[in-house]
Order: sequence, then structure tokens, then C-alpha cells
Amino acid sequence: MSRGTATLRRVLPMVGRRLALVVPLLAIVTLVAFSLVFLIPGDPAEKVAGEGATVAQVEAVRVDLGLDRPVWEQFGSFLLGLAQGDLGTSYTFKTPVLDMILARMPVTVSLTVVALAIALLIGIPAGVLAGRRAGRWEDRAVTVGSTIGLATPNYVLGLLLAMFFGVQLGWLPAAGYTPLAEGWWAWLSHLLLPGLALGLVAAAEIARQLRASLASVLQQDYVRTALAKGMSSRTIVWKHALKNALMPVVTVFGIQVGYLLGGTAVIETVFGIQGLGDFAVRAVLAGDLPAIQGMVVVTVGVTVLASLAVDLTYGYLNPRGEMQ
Amino acid sequence: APTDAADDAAVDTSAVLRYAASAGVTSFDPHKTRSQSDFVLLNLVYDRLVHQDVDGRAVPGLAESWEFSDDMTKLTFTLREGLTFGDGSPLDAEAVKANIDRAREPDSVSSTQLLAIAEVTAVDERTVELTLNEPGVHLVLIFSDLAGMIVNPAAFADAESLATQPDGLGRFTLTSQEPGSKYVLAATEDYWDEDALKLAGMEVSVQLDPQTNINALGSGQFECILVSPAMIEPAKQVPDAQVKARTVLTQTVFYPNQTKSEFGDPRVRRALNLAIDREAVLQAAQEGMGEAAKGLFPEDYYVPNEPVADLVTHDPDAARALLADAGLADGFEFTALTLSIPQFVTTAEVIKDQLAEVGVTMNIKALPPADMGVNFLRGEGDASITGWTGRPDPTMLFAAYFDDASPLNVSKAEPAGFAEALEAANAIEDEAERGEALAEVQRIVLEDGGVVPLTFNDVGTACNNSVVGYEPTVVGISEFRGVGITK
Amino acid sequence: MTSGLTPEPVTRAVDAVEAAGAAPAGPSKARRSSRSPRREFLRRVARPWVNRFALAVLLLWAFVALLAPWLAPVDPIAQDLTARRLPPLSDGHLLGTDSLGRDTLSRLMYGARVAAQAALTSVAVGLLFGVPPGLVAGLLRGWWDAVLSRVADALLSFPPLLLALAIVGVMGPNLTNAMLAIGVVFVPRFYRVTRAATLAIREETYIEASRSIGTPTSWVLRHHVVPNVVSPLAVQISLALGFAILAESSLSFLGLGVQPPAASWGSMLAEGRAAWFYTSWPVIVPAVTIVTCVLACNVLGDGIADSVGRDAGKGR
Amino acid sequence: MGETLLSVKDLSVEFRVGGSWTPVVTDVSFDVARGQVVGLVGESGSGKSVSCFSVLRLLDQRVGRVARGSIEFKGRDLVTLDDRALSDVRGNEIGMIFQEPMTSLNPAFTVGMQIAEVVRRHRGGSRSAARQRAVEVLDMVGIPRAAQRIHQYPHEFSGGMRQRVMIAMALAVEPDLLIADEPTTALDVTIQAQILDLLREFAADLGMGVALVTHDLGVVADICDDVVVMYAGQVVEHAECFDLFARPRHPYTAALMGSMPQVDGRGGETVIPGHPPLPTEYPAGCRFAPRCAHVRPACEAAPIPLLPTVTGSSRCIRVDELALTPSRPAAEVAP
Amino acid sequence: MSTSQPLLQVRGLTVGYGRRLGRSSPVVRGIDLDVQRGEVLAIVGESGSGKSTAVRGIAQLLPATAGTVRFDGQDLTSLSRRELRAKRRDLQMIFQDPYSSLDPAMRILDSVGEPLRVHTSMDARERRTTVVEMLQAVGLREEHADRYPQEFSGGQRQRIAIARALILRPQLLIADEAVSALDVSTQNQVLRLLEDLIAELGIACLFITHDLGVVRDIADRVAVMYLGTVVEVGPTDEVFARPQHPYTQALLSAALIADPVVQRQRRRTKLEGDLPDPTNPPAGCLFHTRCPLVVDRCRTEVPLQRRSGGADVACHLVEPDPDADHDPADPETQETSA
Ligand SMILES: Nc1ncnc2c1ncn2[C@@H]1O[C@H](COP(=O)(O)OP(=O)(O)OP(=O)(O)O)[C@@H](O)[C@H]1O
Ligand SMILES: Nc1ncnc2c1ncn2[C@@H]1O[C@H](COP(=O)(O)OP(=O)(O)OP(=O)(O)O)[C@@H](O)[C@H]1O
Ligand SMILES: [Mg+2]
Ligand SMILES: [Mg+2]
Ligand code: NI
Repeated sequence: MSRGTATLRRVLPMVGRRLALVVPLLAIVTLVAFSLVFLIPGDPAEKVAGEGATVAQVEAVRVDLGLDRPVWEQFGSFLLGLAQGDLGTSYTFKTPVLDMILARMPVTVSLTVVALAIALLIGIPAGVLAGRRAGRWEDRAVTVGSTIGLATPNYVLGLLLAMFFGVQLGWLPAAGYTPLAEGWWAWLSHLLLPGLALGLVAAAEIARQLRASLASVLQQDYVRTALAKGMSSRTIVWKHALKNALMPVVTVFGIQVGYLLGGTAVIETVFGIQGLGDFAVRAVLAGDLPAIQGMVVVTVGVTVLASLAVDLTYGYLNPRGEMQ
Repeated sequence: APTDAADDAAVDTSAVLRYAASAGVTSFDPHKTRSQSDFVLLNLVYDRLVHQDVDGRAVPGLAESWEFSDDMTKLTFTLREGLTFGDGSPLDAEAVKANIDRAREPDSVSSTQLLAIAEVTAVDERTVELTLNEPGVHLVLIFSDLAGMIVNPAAFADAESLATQPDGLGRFTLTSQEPGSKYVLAATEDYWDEDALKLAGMEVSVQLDPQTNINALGSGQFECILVSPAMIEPAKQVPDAQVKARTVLTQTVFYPNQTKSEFGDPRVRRALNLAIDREAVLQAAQEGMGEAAKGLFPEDYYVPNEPVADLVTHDPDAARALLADAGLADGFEFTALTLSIPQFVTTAEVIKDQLAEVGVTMNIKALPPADMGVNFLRGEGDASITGWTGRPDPTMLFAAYFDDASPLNVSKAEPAGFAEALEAANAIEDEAERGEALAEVQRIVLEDGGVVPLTFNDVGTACNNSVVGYEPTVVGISEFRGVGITK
Repeated sequence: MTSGLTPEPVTRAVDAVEAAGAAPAGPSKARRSSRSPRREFLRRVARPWVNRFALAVLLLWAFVALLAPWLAPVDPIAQDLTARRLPPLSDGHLLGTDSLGRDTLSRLMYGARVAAQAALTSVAVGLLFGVPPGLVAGLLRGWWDAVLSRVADALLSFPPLLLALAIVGVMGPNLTNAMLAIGVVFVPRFYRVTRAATLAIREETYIEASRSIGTPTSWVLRHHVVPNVVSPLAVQISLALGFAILAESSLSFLGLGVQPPAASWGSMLAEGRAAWFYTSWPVIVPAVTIVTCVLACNVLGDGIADSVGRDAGKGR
Repeated sequence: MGETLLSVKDLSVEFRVGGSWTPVVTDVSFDVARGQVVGLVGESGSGKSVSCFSVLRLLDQRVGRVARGSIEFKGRDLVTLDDRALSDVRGNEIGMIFQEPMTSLNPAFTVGMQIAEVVRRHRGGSRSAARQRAVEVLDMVGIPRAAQRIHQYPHEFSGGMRQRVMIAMALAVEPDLLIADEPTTALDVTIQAQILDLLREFAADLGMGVALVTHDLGVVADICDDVVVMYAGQVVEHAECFDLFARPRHPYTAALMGSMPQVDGRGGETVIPGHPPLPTEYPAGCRFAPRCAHVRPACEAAPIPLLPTVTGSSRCIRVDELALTPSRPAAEVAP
Repeated sequence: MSTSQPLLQVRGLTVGYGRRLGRSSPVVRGIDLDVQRGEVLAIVGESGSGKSTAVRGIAQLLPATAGTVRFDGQDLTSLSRRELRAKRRDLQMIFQDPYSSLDPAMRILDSVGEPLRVHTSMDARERRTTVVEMLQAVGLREEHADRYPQEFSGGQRQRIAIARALILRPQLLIADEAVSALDVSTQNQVLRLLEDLIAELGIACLFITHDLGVVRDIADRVAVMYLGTVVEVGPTDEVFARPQHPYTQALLSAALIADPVVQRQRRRTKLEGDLPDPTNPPAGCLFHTRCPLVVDRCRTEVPLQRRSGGADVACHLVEPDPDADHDPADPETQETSA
């Protein structure tokens, strides 16, 4: 039995169990998403028909949207559509919601990836530094920085970054998005500022968590064992301690994915990036129910996938194979 | 024609203009769309029978010319020759008839504007004759709006795909889109009006946030951005960019629902007209960019405001007297809906403050644009503080809000003598004379206190210096005719 | 065997102990008087100056929120179009004015009411719907736990701001809906903390000890579980207050929170942003306020977590 | 006995308690020679672990420091050795095993990797050679199917097995000295017996010196050659094993023996009143005086020096006049 | 009621921990125990042998899957919740961990007084008096009543736990490793206190420990547990002097005596390997995998308890006394003899 297969043997049943949990979870999520219908005050058909529509026009719209059918039937077709990858048609833009979401997906995925990369690139070294030097000035600096970072609304951060680096200094574009196909720098340069605005908060959280867990891991008996074995402190920190210390951080990371996705709503608006967050705000402002529902289902799906990935990482890091 | 026409030699005909607009397209079907703001994009892909110059006067579009019969019972359009749709089918009288008939169907957004038409006949290949059942001078400019957009009749069969895929004769064709946020357009080859098209294409992005637009213009993401009054000053500070804006027909109004609160009494409505200091609103909400309303039309428009000068002015004492007269010396309380857009919120806040001076308490409820109008028309709120977009012909405005048959007329009430006065005005072709007649309609409306005009907006575009040929229009919608980008 | 309730003297045992010289006077570290763990805990929280400072900031804002009508120098919605966008320290306006000439300080004070209201209501919603199920799931385990935890997981996989956005988007923008929406975000989080704490406490020997003398479950819950769940919850509540303030300001920033002309810190920011090109004060003042306030909540949360122990403050 | 490997002299260790440095261990001295098992006994908090950790400088330097004394290992003073050289001594010439087998192994790495790591660190060689060595030593400490078990993680081992893994890890590079901090305290008696047998074997066969920390006089009686009894941070008695049990020369040692119930029925009759003092409240004179049945006013007057005895020393001023005797078997017990 | 009727009579008690999916795996398998009034019975065994589980089963803190627990003439397993709660006042417990067995949020007064609040109708003042008297009985002072557990050392906490367990004058005290966590000198203090108190009050005691020295010190009789079963039970002196079960022998031989002269001459019965997984035990005699004396029969046949030399031993190799007239495993015999 090699180590690789051993790891696989450990992780695979976890994936199975995890997937088994995902099914009821998604069921509840779809139910919640669908129930948004009931929260709407007033008549969605009227809204869709638009300002100044006649009664006949409203009725036509109602039939058109299937809002005249009984609720359970609507839910049935909602589920059926979902099963076939159909999220319905946007009220406002008369376009399949899925198409609209898919078109914007690369944008938000790019933004989130850049933000996460920034979060990791800043968060992990900062957290390690602080955890290693717990109680010293490096630790204090990181702690103060991350605490302030966590308290700063990302839109304020975005605003300041855009004004300063985008407009004042003109170093980076203050708005917009360019697909990766048009060159990686064009792509990245557009995402750096919003990515920073989003990622710094996540970096702060990661640094904080890592600091705390590393500091406590470094107090563990097995670190003392490693020291007594004659291991160098670099090996101890980056190998022995970090693998253990990353466990809670990985969980935090998973949660951050959700926060980042939510954060895109504001950041994309501030940076004029037309991704999913921007789409969500538009859908909300327009009261475009299918779009809102679609957004909810898709983002939750992404979050669930992210947490699945987190669990797998967790499984790798933690041989006990427990889930959080 | 554009005044500072671009020097052809300097213009880069392979350039693409990136423009930040404020709204996307809800439907590419001009007859079935429900949103006035769709016009911005639709006019790029559809030509209309009649076009407008920057001052809002009718100029030939797909129709080379038009004329009324002497007795005002017939309007005849002569079509431009040799134009074909994308599938090769020609632009002929039958096609135009099919379009107008479709625009008159009850579920069309323009149907109420076209009630004057009794029948449409295709006389020959190039001649379309409209039989009218009432005077129809206003129809000419109505055909420069959504109603005049000509769609390939072949597309009517599949209305659903028309909603997302335009099929017209405009300057541009849609090559790709992210509905609601981005539209990529390519210039039509051999477009009939060479002077109007100097670009290889346009990219229209829909931005939610005006602030972002200025940042983006500054850091070079757009060539042009739409600017609203409050953004004009800031936009002027963007280096290497210039703002071209003018006072347009688009206005902010206070529109009471006469069936609610105390607004059934015309004295109360007139009192509100007198209670408001429009100059203050202009300063606070629009940074002074625009005009304080003296009527339903801006100062230099052909409809004179003098006849209503005493109705639309700031006179709190007179307002209080009127209220006392109506038995409301102690004031009253009501709720106004407004759009959750900073300019409107500020307007509402200022008005709330001013009404308090005459003892009237106004509560504000700000709603997103998608909800506000619908909710107001359903009967929520007692009044709305909203924007009325500029319409090519004054008749369209009057008919929309004061004709008791209009769905936009929230009170379903019509001032006495309104219909007659409007019909009279629509029988006059001469602009100055017609202006006088329309002023009479305006007097009837404001005497009744049907609306409280507040301010006119300065609207236009901020473009970077490479953009030439842009002129703001009085209607307030940028058509980008003749705009180019220098090499 | 005697079954009387009056205790018999157990003298021999006492003698034995006394003879053995045991019974030291309490712990060797001499303490003057004995503090309850709650008091001891609060004392520990209040010891570091940052925590005290954070507490002071929050109390100050709570005080301001409570007494805004009396403290505010002028009416927060009173306009003065002749005094627009004054910088701080202008005549009569300590923190300047906004685009309508309204006093920023007064608006900030009334904004504190909105923030406090939003934070308290949403946390209350979260506690009301999160804590009891958490106790039930943690104490009873089994089916209850399985079902409730699945629901919580589902709620938890909604990105928080997005969930709030969706609820507000559908139900319409106003402060009540915004607060409810944020409260819904807290429900699964409070549930998890409560459940985890309950599960941990459930395993404590003192629970078994209490059951072994024949106490009913409701007694155990009231006297042993709830008091010990309070501290880990306190951490969460503190962090949640901070998040609620942030979330409310975000929603108000997007125009989905309070209705004008009422002031909220988020809407002040949005208004200030529109005036950014004229002056930056209307942005800076509310931004700094939000940051310090949230900072105070987070610092306090960390402080409580440190005092509770290493593992209590997880799950943010 | 062979040459002296480790010589701890007058070791004093301080900890930072509430901002000031408090001495926790004072003037501890002992020697360990090749093949010798030296026991350090004492109650919880008496400073046994602290003394051991000081040898390899494993104390957290932010809270603890060696204030005085020297720790000579094969002629080098470990207190002043530079970090690089010290880490070459750690795990290589001096191996260490700890009290808590459950937490002393890194849960995130396989057992094999953790053993191989120390081999590669100090002996170099290929990965597979190191792994081979890991299998060997695991086999040596009596773990069945060692070749398979090196792929397992610590949590898959029982407490006794983990302690054996720890021993294997310490022995993988055949150190000259093994410091074992209460290696059997957390284990059952049957497992304890196995571990003690292992240690005995290695001390005898490899000529390894062992410093064995324990609080259990039974363990001392079973395996130690020399015994150091600690109380409140001090060495109170130092003696050869048989001599210590035959005739304890410090009241604390005697009381300890008398208070531990034994399977043969002896012990348990002495109750030592009170409890050991905390470092912050060490008495000025004899630290055991407040609990001592033989206390005299002179005991509390001034610090008591270590006084020489036949096989060692005792920190009691009445060492010569007191005739302390351990209890005798009270009942029959299976042999 | 006859005097020979034991206070506690456990027959065939089987206890396990419920698994998530409804499957309960027994950890304690069909044990029989008797505790007479005023007697101290010790249970010894290695870690994981099921001592605590057995006690939890006896105290009805875990549901028994089989067997009966007769306490003072009543079968606890058949009582309703309410009846059981009332019965608990006569059956009190002390736990191993002095640090987690007292609620940190409760004053000592409330912790020690909790049994009074549950089982009596005393008012606050009476309760206080009672608690203070009891605290004094365990060597603490009145002012300690208003403190919190954190302020006490392990030994003091264990005294508090004893006070709490004895405040209702129970008939049976169950002490689960009550002194294991304490330091040598403290352990002996608490042990002596406990011994005096139970003697004074005439309480029977079920004393769980893994320390054979302590067993010899305090217990009248001892039961040795291995892998969830009782392998040998008998008078302490008898079992220690002449252990009959190979496991008992091994256990005793592994115990160290603090006297090098004696200790280094003792023979050690070496046990190989660890305790098998208690939820998946070997067939036949549970000890056969580690038994040095194993014979074929052990691998298949479960040995029954037999009386031999004053003890009851579950081993095939032990010859029963010829005059042993009853089988303690059979409740019928027990009942009829009474
Ligand atoms: N990190 C530390 N900070 C402060 N004091 C400490 C620290 N570590 C140990 N001490 C103190 O040093 C003294 C000796 O502790 P040490 O761990 O050496 O005792 P020990 O004899 O090993 O006890 P045990 O049998 O419990 O392991 C104790 O009083 C303890 O309180
Ligand atoms: N709550 C529990 N859930 C599942 N299994 C348990 C639980 N508690 C104990 N066990 C298992 O039951 C078996 C017996 O445990 P028990 O605690 O009764 O042993 P013990 O003899 O008291 O040991 P120790 O001396 O360590 O206290 C062990 O294998 C243990 O793993
Ligand atoms: Mg120690
Ligand atoms: Mg136990
Ligand atoms: Ni009887």
C-alpha cells in the first residue's frame, strides 16, 4: 500500500459522504430559492408588464410567465427546468437566465480567483509571520492591520483604490474588464484593483486565523518533539506546523469564497465590472425574479463546490478524516 | 447635420467607440418593448421613417419626404429608394405598412400614440398613405420615435427572437451582447447616409454607477460616457476629456395622484406649484446644471411658457392662501414615491423641506426604477417625484399624462377642454403657430394643477478629446450620428 | 439506615482531615473575595486597554444612538442650501455639511440609531431562530440534529450579502427588510455555535454528574447548559454586531436600506460619494465612523474569545 | 558504570510569572553515565520536566530561561552552545521521549515519515534507506507488521503503541543519552511493564544513558540505578536506588513512600498534609518544612544546603539524627 | 428482607454506545456484580476495559441493552423516569476528572446544594446550612461555599465532589476513578477522607480504579474487568494473594512495588499486544489473544464464572471448588437462596 492510495482511500469515502450531504442541501436551497416567489409583495406580472400596461397586457404576461398556474405546478416546472439546466427566462431581458449567468461567469470567476490569490499571497505569509513571532511587534503589526482590514467595508476600500491608483496616479484601470483572451496583462490589470478591494479583507481574515492557529500549533507537544529531533525551525514552521495550522484556515477559506461572491455585488458595481455580482444587483433592482432565483441557485452551487474542495483539502491535511 | 463636422481625413474609420450608457435593452422589438430607455440602443440598429436634428426638428429618415393633405385627413410618406434588409428583402411600402399596423396593435407600446391613424395604405412601392381620423401633425415626430422604427417584416413571425435579435436598417448591426450589460455593434456596410456613420462599430456598456463612469473615462475604458447633471462638473475635471451637454426636454416633475390624499382639489395642486422654489432644487439636486422649470418646456423651446408664468412660480404666501381656501390651513400629510437615484432622492428631500414651509408634510419612499412607476400606477403613494423623458413631440407628453385614456395617467382624469385644445394644436403645421396652440394646452393642464414641473436637466456626453462630431440633442438622447474618432 | 434530612455530624471525618492538617484556606494564590465566573470573565475581557477602548467606543455610540434626539446639535434633515458641503470645523457644523447643507454630525448621530437598530434587531432575529434549535440539536442529537443541521448548512451556503440582497430585492427595500435579511444570515451561524457549545458541554462530566443525581433535562438545560453557552455566543454576537453594521451600510449604500431623508451611515457614504468630486469629507466621515465602530465590535469579539479560550470564537 | 555523559550542575531555571522572573527550579545537579538509568522523582510541579527540557533548551524562551548553572554533555556546555550545533545534538546524541504519547506525535504525518525524517536529518541517506530504518526500529520496539504500519497516522495507534513509536524515533539514530519524561504515566500497568523492559534493554545493550523522569516510586524501584528526588524545584535527596529505599534520608522521601499504597498492602498509612507550594510562594528555609512531621525551628530559618550521605546527599539538616524507615509489606501478594 | 440480600445486584448487564445508524455495539457484556451494604467493591481493569461504561449502565446514565440492576430491591432498568429520578438520591457518584465534574458557572454552594434542590424541599437557608456542614465534613470551610470551582485545586475539588455525593446520605456511592487524577500526596488525603466517611455513614461503595495499590488499600472485594467482562471477582486479599485468572495474574505481576529488593525479584507475566477493539472482540474467551496459557478450548468456548477459593473466576483452566453449590451468574439461584 503506497501513501498515495492510502490518502485516496481515506479521502474517497469522505467525498461520497459529502456528496450524500449535498443532495438534501441543494434540495433545501432550491426550495428556498423558489420560495422567494412568496416574498414578493404585489404582482410580478404587473411589474414585468411594465409601467402603463393595460389589464389585458398584464394578463397576457401572467399567462406567458406561467404565473396563473397553481404554485405546486410552478415549483414542479421550476425543478424540472433546473434538472435540465434551465433557470428560466429573465423578466426584464427576455433571455434565458442561465445564458446570462454563464456569459458573466468568467468575469466573476476571474475576479474571485484574483481576489483569492491576493488573499492567499498576502494572508499566508502575514499569518505565518505573526504566528511565528506571536507577541512581538511583527505580530502586533499584522494583528492591527488585519483587524482594521476586517472592519473596512470593501466598497470603501474599492472607492479609495479606484480614486488613488486608478484616477489620481493612473497606474491601473479604475473600471471595466477585459477577457483573458485579449492578453493576460490587460486581464490582470483590470482585476488588480477590484481584486485588492475584495481580497484584502479575505487576506485579513486568513492572516488572523493562520496566526491564531499557528501560534497554538507551535505550542503543541509535537512541535516540541520535532525540536527535540533536531529539526530546523524553518522545517518545523513550514512543514510540521503549517500543515496542521492550515486546517482551520482552509475552513475559513471556504467561508471566504461565499463572502467574496457576496462582496462582488458591491465591488463590481463600484468598478463597473459586468459580472455576476453586478448582475445580482441589477436583478434585485429590477425585481427580476427568475434572475434572482438563478443567481441564488448558481452562487450556492459554486459555494457548495468550493466547500467540497475545502473538505477534500481538509481531508488531505487531516488524516483523521473528520469533517468540520 | 452636425455643426463641428469631423474632418474626414483625420477620422479613423476603423475605430470602435466605447460608450457607457445607463440602461440596457429590455427588448429589440421596437413595437413590443415596454421601456422608453430602450430607444438609445434601438436607434443604433433601427432607422426610423423620420429622423431628428439636434434641435428636435424632423428631418428625412427612411422616408425622403412627407406631406399632409390640405384638409389634414391624409399623411403621405415617400420612401428612400434602394434600401434592403439583411435578408435582401427591399424596404417598400408594404413593409412600412406592416410595421405601422403592427405598431398600432393594442399590445404595442406606441398604439396609444397612433390613435389618429384610421388606416394605412401602400399606394405604390415607395408611397405609404395614412388616413387620419383627426389632425395629425404630431405623427411626424412620433414616427421619429419607437413607432417609426422599421423592422424587417420577416422577423414578425418569430417575435420572441426579435426581442433579442434586432433586424432593421440602422447604422449598426448587433454582433454580440450580454443582455443588460454589454452590446457590441458593427457598422453597417454601405449605409445610406455616409455623413452619419464614421465608426467601425460601437460597444455600449451599461453602467450602474455614474461615479464609476467618470473613473473609467479617466482611466481610458470608454471614449464617451453619458453624463447626468450632477456628473457634469466632475466630468469636466477629467483630463483630456470634454463635456458636451445642453438643457434637454427631460424633466423632473412632481406628479400627484388626484384620487388620493388631498389632491382631488385643484386648489391644493395649484398651491403645490406655488410652494416650490425650483431654483433651490436645481442647485441642490443638479448642481445648477439645467433649468428651473417655468412650464413644461425649457426656455428656448418653441412652446412659450409666458402664459403659465403666474402658475409656475415660487410664492409661498399665495400657496398658503390657496391651501387655506381649500380648508387646509393646517396643512396635510402625504407620501411621495421617488426613484432610488441620488438626483431624485435629493430632489424629494429638498421638496419635502420646502413643503414643510407651507405646512404640508411629505413622506418619501424611494424605490428602484423598475418598481416605482408600476407601484405608483397601481395606487401606491399619493404622488411621485419622477423623471419624464424628453419626447420628440409635445403632444406625446400631454397625451401620455393627461389624456384620461392613457395608462400612464394615474388619476384617469382629464382637464376640461384639454382634448379640444390638443386637437387644434395638431392641426397646425407651422411651428410658431403650433407653439402658441400648444401653450394653450399647457395652460389648461397647469391651471388644473395636473403636474408640478420642477427642473429640466442638462444631459449630454463626456467624451475624450479624440471624439469628434458629437452634439447633444434637445430631446436628450444621444444618437451619435456623424460621430468619429480621430486617428 | 437513617433517612432523615438533618445531617448527622460527621465528626470523625472532620477530625481525620484536621489531623491530617488539610483544608488549606482556598487556593494557594490568596484572593480577597470570590468572583463569579461571569464577573471574572468580564474582568478579563476588560483588562487589555484595546478591549476597554473598544467597549468605550461601542458604549459611546450606543449612548449617542439612544440620545440622538437630545444630543444632535440640529435637526438631521434640516437643509441649508446656502451652506452645502462645508468642511469639518465650519461655523456651527463640527463635522461639516453634506450636499444639502445638512449637519453631518447630527446625521451621524441619527445614523447611529439606524446602525444600532439594524444591528440589534438582526442579532435578535439570529438569536431567536438560531439559539433554541442549536440547544435542541446539541442536547438531543439524533434526528433533530440531522434535520436542523442540514437546514443550517443550506442557509450557510448562501453567500451572506447575496442572501440579504435577494431578500431585500424581493421583499422591497426598507430598513425592516434589510434587518430581517441580515438576521437570516446570522441564524445558521448562531445555530452552529450554540450546537457546538452544547455538544461540548454535553460531554462535560458536570452534566453527567448533574444527571446522576436525578435532575430533569429542563433543569440541566437551564442551570448548566445555557450559562455555559453564553460566553462562546458572546463572541459571535459581538462579531455579528460588527457584521450587521457593515451589512446594513452596504445595503444602504446600494440604496436598499433606510429611506431618505433619514440618515444611515451607508446612505451617507453613498451620498457623499456622489459629491466626491467636490469634497471628500462626506465620504471620509461616515467611512471612518463605520470602520471604527466595526473595528470596536471585532476587537471586543476577539477580546471575549481570548477570555473564553482558544476554541470559542470559531466559525465566523 | 561507564563514563559520565551528562553532568548537570547547579541548574536554576526561571519563568516569567506576571511580568517578573520567578525561579522555578533551583540548584539542580545530577549526572548520567553510559548504561546508567537515573531516576528523577517528585510530585507534579516539582520541576522534573523543566529540568529535562533545559538540557536540550526546549523551554519557550519567551517565558522560561536558564538563569544559572551548566549542563555539560560529553564535555560541551549545552547552555552556551550555538543553535546550529545544538540542533545537531538534539535527536542525534540525545534523544527525548515525552509524557503525553497522544499529543507528542504530529497528527498530520505518517509515523514512518516522522521516524525517517530524523534519520535523514542526522544520518543523511536516501528516502528509502531512511524508511527502511524506520521499519527496523519499529520492529525493534515490538510493533507488529512494521512495514505496513509506517504508512499509518498516529491516530491509528493506541497510546502504548504511540509511546513505542516515540521510543523508536528517539532510538533510530542510536543516541548516547535518552531523556524520558514520564514515558509511562499515561499508560496502563501492563503496557508500562513493556515500555520499562524496552528501556532497560536499550540501556544495557546499547550502553545508553537514561534520565528517567517519573512520579512513581515503583518505576524507580524497578529500573533505576541512581535516584534524584525533587520537591518544589529542588533536589531534596540523591541516592543509589537500593540505598534510597532501604533507608530514605529525607523526610519527604520517606513520607512519599509511606503515602503510596502498594499492592502488597504497605503504604497508604502516611498522610502528607497540605500540598506543594507554588514557585511564587516557596518558603525561605526548607521548602518541605510546612508539611514535615519532623520540622524544627531551624528548618525554616535559612535555605538548607545539600548534605552528603553515604551514597548521595540530602537536603535535610536533621539527616544524621532522623532514623527514617520505609514501611514493610503488610499482606501477601502473588510473586 | 433478608440481610444477605445485596444492596446492589447486577445481573447480565450489557451496555453499549449507540452509533449514528442505530447499531449499538456493546462495550460491556453481561456482567454480574453484587455489592453488600457497607462494603467497598473495587473494579479494576485496563483503560478501555469498560469500567466507566459499566458504571454508567448501573447508574442508568446509559440504557442497558440487557440485564437487570437491582438496587435496594428494585430493578432500576424497569423504573419510569420519574421513579428513577427519585431513586437516584440513594445512589450517588463521583467522577474522575476533578476539573470538569463541577460546573464552572456555579458556586460551590449551588453545586453541592443541587441534590438538595432536586430531592428535598429545603429553603435556601436550610440548604446553606446543610451544605456548609457537609463542606466542613470534607475539610473545607464555610467561606468556600461562595467560591467557584476554578479557585480550587484538584484535591479540593474532589473533596467538593465527595461532599456533593454524600450530602443526601445515599446508600451507595459510585466513585469512578475518584483519585486517579490526583497527585501522590493528595491522592492519599482524599482516599483517607473517603474511607472515613463511608465507614462513618455505613455507605456501600463501588470504587473504580486502575491502580492496584489503591484497590488493596481500600476495597473489601475486587472485580477485575477485561474487555467488558468481569474475569475474576473475590475478596481483595484472596485475589491479590492468589490470583487465579491469567489476566489477573498478569495484571498483578505488572504492578510495581516501591521496593527494589522485592520488585527486582518478582516474576513478570508478559502480556503481548494491546487490548483488542472492544466493539469487535475475539471469539471464545476474550482474553485468549493475549493469554500466555491459552489452550484450544479458549478460542471457541466462552468460559463461565466458577467459584474457586473464595473468588469467582471466568477461566477454563480454573477448577471450580467441589462444594460450590451455586452459580452466581444465575439469578434464580440467588433469589431462592435469599
Ligand atoms: N510555561 C511555564 N510558565 C510558567 N511556569 C511554568 C511553565 N512551565 C512550568 N512551569 C512551572 O514550573 C514548575 C515545574 O513544572 P514541571 O513541568 O517541571 O513539573 P513536573 O515535575 O514535570 O510536573 P508533572 O509531574 O506534572 O509533569 C511548576 O510549578 C510549573 O507551574
Ligand atoms: N461516549 C462513547 N461513545 C462510544 N464509545 C465509547 C464512549 N465512551 C467510551 N467508549 C468506548 O467504550 C470502551 C470502554 O470505555 P470505558 O470508558 O468504559 O473504559 P474504562 O475502563 O472506563 O477506561 P478508562 O480507564 O480509560 O476510563 C472503550 O473502547 C471506549 O472507546
Ligand atoms: Mg512533567
Ligand atoms: Mg473510565
Ligand atoms: Ni431476603
